[in-house]
Amino acid sequence: MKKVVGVGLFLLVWEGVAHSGLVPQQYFPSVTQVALAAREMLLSGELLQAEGKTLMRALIGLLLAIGLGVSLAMLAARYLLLARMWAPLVEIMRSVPPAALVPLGIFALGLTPKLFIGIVVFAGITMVYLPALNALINTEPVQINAARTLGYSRLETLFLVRLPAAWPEIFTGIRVAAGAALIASIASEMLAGKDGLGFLLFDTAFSLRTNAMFAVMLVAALNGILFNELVLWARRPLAGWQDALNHLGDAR
Amino acid sequence: MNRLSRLRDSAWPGTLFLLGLLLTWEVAARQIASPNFPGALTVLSKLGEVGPALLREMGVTLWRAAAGLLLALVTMLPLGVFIGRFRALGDFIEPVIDMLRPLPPLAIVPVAMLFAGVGSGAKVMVIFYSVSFPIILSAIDAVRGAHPMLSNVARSLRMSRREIMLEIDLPAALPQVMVGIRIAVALAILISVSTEMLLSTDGIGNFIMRSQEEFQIAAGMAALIVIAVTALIINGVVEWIDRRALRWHYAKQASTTSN
Amino acid sequence: QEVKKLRVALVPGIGCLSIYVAAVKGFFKAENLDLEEIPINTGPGAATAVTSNSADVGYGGTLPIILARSHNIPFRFVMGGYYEQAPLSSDDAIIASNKSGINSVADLKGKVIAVNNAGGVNDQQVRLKLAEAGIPIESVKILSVPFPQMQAALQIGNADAVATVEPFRTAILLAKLGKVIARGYVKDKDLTKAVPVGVFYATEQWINGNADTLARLKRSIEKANDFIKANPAEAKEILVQRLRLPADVVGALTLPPYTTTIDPAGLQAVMDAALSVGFLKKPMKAQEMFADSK
Amino acid sequence: MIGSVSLLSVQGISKALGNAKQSTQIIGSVSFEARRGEFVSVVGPSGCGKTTLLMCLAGLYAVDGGRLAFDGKPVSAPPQGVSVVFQDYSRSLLPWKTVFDNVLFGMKRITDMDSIGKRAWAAELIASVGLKGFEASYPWQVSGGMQQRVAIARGLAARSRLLLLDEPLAAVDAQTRAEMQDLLLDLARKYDQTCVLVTHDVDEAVYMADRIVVLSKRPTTVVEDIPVALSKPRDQLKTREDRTYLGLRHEVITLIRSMRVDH
Amino acid sequence: MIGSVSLLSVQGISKALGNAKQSTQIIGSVSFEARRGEFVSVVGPSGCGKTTLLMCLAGLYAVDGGRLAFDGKPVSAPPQGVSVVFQDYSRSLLPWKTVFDNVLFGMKRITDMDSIGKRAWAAELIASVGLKGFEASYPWQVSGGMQQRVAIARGLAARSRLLLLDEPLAAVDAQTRAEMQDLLLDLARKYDQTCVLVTHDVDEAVYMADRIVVLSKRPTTVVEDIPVALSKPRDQLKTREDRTYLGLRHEVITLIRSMRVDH
Ligand SMILES: Nc1ncnc2c1ncn2[C@@H]1O[C@H](COP(=O)(O)OP(=O)(O)OP(=O)(O)O)[C@@H](O)[C@H]1O
Ligand SMILES: Nc1ncnc2c1ncn2[C@@H]1O[C@H](COP(=O)(O)OP(=O)(O)OP(=O)(O)O)[C@@H](O)[C@H]1O
Ligand SMILES: [Mg+2]
Ligand SMILES: [Mg+2]
Repeated sequence: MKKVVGVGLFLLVWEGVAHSGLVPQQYFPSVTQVALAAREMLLSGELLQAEGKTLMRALIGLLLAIGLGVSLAMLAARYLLLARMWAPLVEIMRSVPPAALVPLGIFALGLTPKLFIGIVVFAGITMVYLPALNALINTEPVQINAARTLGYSRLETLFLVRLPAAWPEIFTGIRVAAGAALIASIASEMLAGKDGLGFLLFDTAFSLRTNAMFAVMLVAALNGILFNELVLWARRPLAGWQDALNHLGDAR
Repeated sequence: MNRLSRLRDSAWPGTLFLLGLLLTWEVAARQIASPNFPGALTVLSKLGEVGPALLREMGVTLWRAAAGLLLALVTMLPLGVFIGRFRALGDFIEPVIDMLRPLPPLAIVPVAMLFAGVGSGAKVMVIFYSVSFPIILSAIDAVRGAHPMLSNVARSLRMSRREIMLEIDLPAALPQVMVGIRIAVALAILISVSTEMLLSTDGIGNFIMRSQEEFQIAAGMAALIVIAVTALIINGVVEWIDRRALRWHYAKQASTTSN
Repeated sequence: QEVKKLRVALVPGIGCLSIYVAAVKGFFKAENLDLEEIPINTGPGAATAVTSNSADVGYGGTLPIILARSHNIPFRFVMGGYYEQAPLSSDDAIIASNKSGINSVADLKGKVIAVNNAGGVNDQQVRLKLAEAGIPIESVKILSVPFPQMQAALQIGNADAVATVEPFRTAILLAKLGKVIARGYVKDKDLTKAVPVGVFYATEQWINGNADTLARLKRSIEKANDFIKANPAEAKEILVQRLRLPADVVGALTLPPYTTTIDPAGLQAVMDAALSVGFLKKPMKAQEMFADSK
Repeated sequence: MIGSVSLLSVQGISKALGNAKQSTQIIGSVSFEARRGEFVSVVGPSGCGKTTLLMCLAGLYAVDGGRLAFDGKPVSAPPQGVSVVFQDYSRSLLPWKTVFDNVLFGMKRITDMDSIGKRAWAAELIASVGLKGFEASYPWQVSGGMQQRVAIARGLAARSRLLLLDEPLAAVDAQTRAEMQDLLLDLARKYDQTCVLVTHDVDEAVYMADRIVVLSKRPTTVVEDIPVALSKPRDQLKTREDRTYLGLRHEVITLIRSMRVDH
Repeated sequence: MIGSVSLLSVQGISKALGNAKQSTQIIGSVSFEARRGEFVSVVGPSGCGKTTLLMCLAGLYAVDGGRLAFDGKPVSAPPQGVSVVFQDYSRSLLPWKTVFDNVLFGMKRITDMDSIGKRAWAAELIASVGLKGFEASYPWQVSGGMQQRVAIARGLAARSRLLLLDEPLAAVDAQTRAEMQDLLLDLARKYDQTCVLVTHDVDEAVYMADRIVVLSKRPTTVVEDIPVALSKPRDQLKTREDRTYLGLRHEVITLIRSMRVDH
């Protein structure tokens, strides 16, 4: 409910800015104009089709990024030599814009779904890996000590103590990565796609359909909320305990 | 010897690993032998040729990245702590953050241009926009995830909300927020380059764009190498600052960790 | 005659009308060509798709392919797409806003000019025209603004002039925001030549192995070109449908001449222009784009 | 010494913990008064709700029912002039501050002292809890008992009118414990402080108190409110051999035994 | 009951803490033996190095010098068959596991029991530490004393041959404390466990022990290694009134007094 209010306020501000005359409405349409354009695109089916494509790519890429990021972080936390080994690569990967890699990507992966998913994974993986590694090596030492003396091997400690303790922080990473995954799928579609929201964004811009372009952006924005709900839903069983612990302090 | 300092103390494995990658690259390029995929040696010799120009462009890129990052740090860090502390507020603001997050920088460029013009302002705004999210999200989550005990202490000392946020929430959250900041730093460079590829006439992103337009693939890769090296250096600096600012945290982790 | 599959990487735009018409009118099918359009939004992207075998044939701007060839990417032109020729047609223009008070290229001194992307064909155009007017490039401020945002940039005043292409050119002119002060990707003296703007290209290797497919492609495109010439109104209608462009803009713009032939003189003019502003590093002969390289 | 005015007035307060779906009544109904300068010991079985009670007194938890007043004013937020030493001492110290700065941190709200005075007072306190030489250590660099003493020093630093102590000496050795007890009594007298001490050590409860509040198991109520008729100042040897002392000790132990949480 | 074989052999071990730049000698030189089934109490002033010693015994800290053997084998990593109840009980529990699961977590090494047996044993332990009804609570939902008892239950769950207890009863009330003491003694006898108990409560140290190791202040050394000639089983009333008991108590207190950390 509160979420709806927040989004409503946001739309209200948008509407206000659009009517303020700060920028000609032709270039920055009002919410109502955008809604009309969205309705039309919905009816024609092009919006839903593009949305499905983009969501699928982002979701598969995100899941892969999470799986890989967490696994690699666990591997790195267990064998610190590995962490040190690929640390520079991680740093490099984080600053290289995927857009610069699109030509190389097309060359290596072809114009296949692999390309888009590959770019999404590339954009998201370090955002999962870094917080995960940080959380995995910063576990409460007393808990590690307890597990060690209770007979848990380092590997078991990793899975049974470090990982559960790290989930809350890992999920922060996943939240950031979820946004990055959506961005990456749209951006790659803008650069090299023939479908999806990214392509539609480009297409609407190049066919001078400003209202439609904003409608696509609105849909992209709503995906953010959708993905975040997904992340929160997945978070509950793994890191929900932390919220409850935290509510202890909310006694007032 | 503890895990953290062991993690940081040697550059050898990383260097060897990178060299290994370069080697693999060179071998692969020779195997494939395509003008689309020049080898490491070709790219490195190209780097020697265009290096000075690249460094100049990198300077421009970094300047904008730094401006956007700084802006994000000074606004989003406090805002994140604020939202983290006042859950009710987060309920309203977070959905808006979530909405704004998935908009690709490329897509907000037109909007940014409408409001911030077409100069550096628009680019800095886009960088600011993009790097805000890792900072604010990690701040929100870190503050929320902190054990309520310290907040009890602060409240019993009758600290004001502002003081609690500044003197308790922020330092307590910093070890986790630092990871968000590290992500943001790299992202700032990335976005700076990306926006330049799209709407700039200078900066290393523009250089890459030109190289792509002109099919100077080796030159484009040389630019990527410059970005990579810069990223490594900057990350080194950030880590150094991190270790200074959070000396207590690393010492604590080190001192209480078992053998 | 068996059905041949053909993948064409293209940068969507007005230049693609022949392909759209051939598809809509079933000219490809008539040649037993199963043609798949692969839209890619940048010229280099489309070219990479061709070199990496994600597409068989590319269709896009002339200049990027010339540059690719000059960097030893084994591209060859397969046939022409469309061209511009003064005074008959023009696809591109430098437009100055009304409020800037600019009347000619010479007035650009000290002004702000927007190009689509630095290093692209628009950038080359601006540099070429400034050089011809004797204005040093340093005396103007060149900005990079994507085509769709140029109109806003002109109106809001972020730029005094823009180097743009169709359909944005017509849209700006329709909105009465400015006037054309220069045109063409070649030197003014070459404007009267038939300057190829859009071309079909492929790798040498592919061309050598697919002569038959290429012949079918050529025949169907030629049929389409004839159709466009004969039914401009219906062709425009197809353009509106395929590119979802506003009908008034399409109605107002002049369709460029679509042809499968490439005038070597026009092509040479493009190469010379690129060389004169330094985009091309060494002189090239038009013939190189047709002959096998060693 | 003890004024007749009630500084802290607890009248039938109750408190449940948990969330909306599932909440447990922790404090059934608790009433007692603490006059100015009075030292009240609170004893009760483990898990009965002593910590919860102290959190309410500190204004950190809102009470569900009853009336709670400090210095005549109802408590709705942490009131001025109340310090708390938390049971979870190790978590209550700021890990990024040294021992010295943690103690200094306790003086946040002190206005009648300049920075030099504060530093001197902090140094004095640290010395009197036996941590001289550890000023520059971080909390996680000192032992459990030492951490607990840092927490005490921080609690004492503010010279608050009301001091709430939640098992403040649970982790220190017997000898130090005795010294700390006397330190607390000393300072309380010197600064006219009212204290509420939660402790599981009956000897300590009797030794320190002017009054002992014995709590029942959860949901907790006051079983007995016993005045301690022992002269002040107390003495570790003499007081503990005093007849009255032994009698009270016996009484309290018997009371607690009688209400063991069954299992 | 007590075997003559030394299960734990500590010979002149030393340990410094801190980093390379600045390290402090915590354990000077400590030697003692614990035979199978023996109960050793360790007492010493706060901050002397008891926790550090226990961490060494548990194989969690590597000793700098001396020889440390468990069951004849040198200790270099946490050895099989050693359980620890940590002083920092609240942090040692896993916050994402319920009380029940935390106790179950302690049974990793138990192989001769199926999952049903383990669950029954966990339930039994939880009941015997007085936490019946709190199985489904999370550690942070129960009081300090209850958390400490969860930690004890977890430590007991493994039925290890050597049990290291770091002030395991510091946060529970007197009555529960007595019961827990007897529980520990009972189980130790039943499962033939050797125990090393760090405590600051001299009464407890004497009551529980077959031998008391008195440590000096930092850098710590063994001041006295006192055998306790009290019959077993012990009894909370009888043993504590025993002459020998009182004599030992006196001896230990005197020893500790004599070496207060000066300030
Ligand atoms: N990381 C560290 N660096 C330097 N000194 C440390 C560190 N950790 C602990 N110490 C010191 O080691 C000494 C012994 O600590 P330890 O925790 O073993 O004491 P303890 O005997 O268990 O005390 P207590 O009874 O208070 O728990 C203390 O004086 C403490 O200051
Ligand atoms: N968040 C919570 N939800 C439900 N019950 C809680 C919560 N927090 C505490 N409790 C319960 O409240 C009761 C009282 O806890 P409290 O910490 O006040 O006890 P205490 O008297 O201080 O015990 P101790 O002497 O062991 O510290 C305990 O039984 C505990 O299980
Ligand atoms: Mg308590
Ligand atoms: Mg200790």
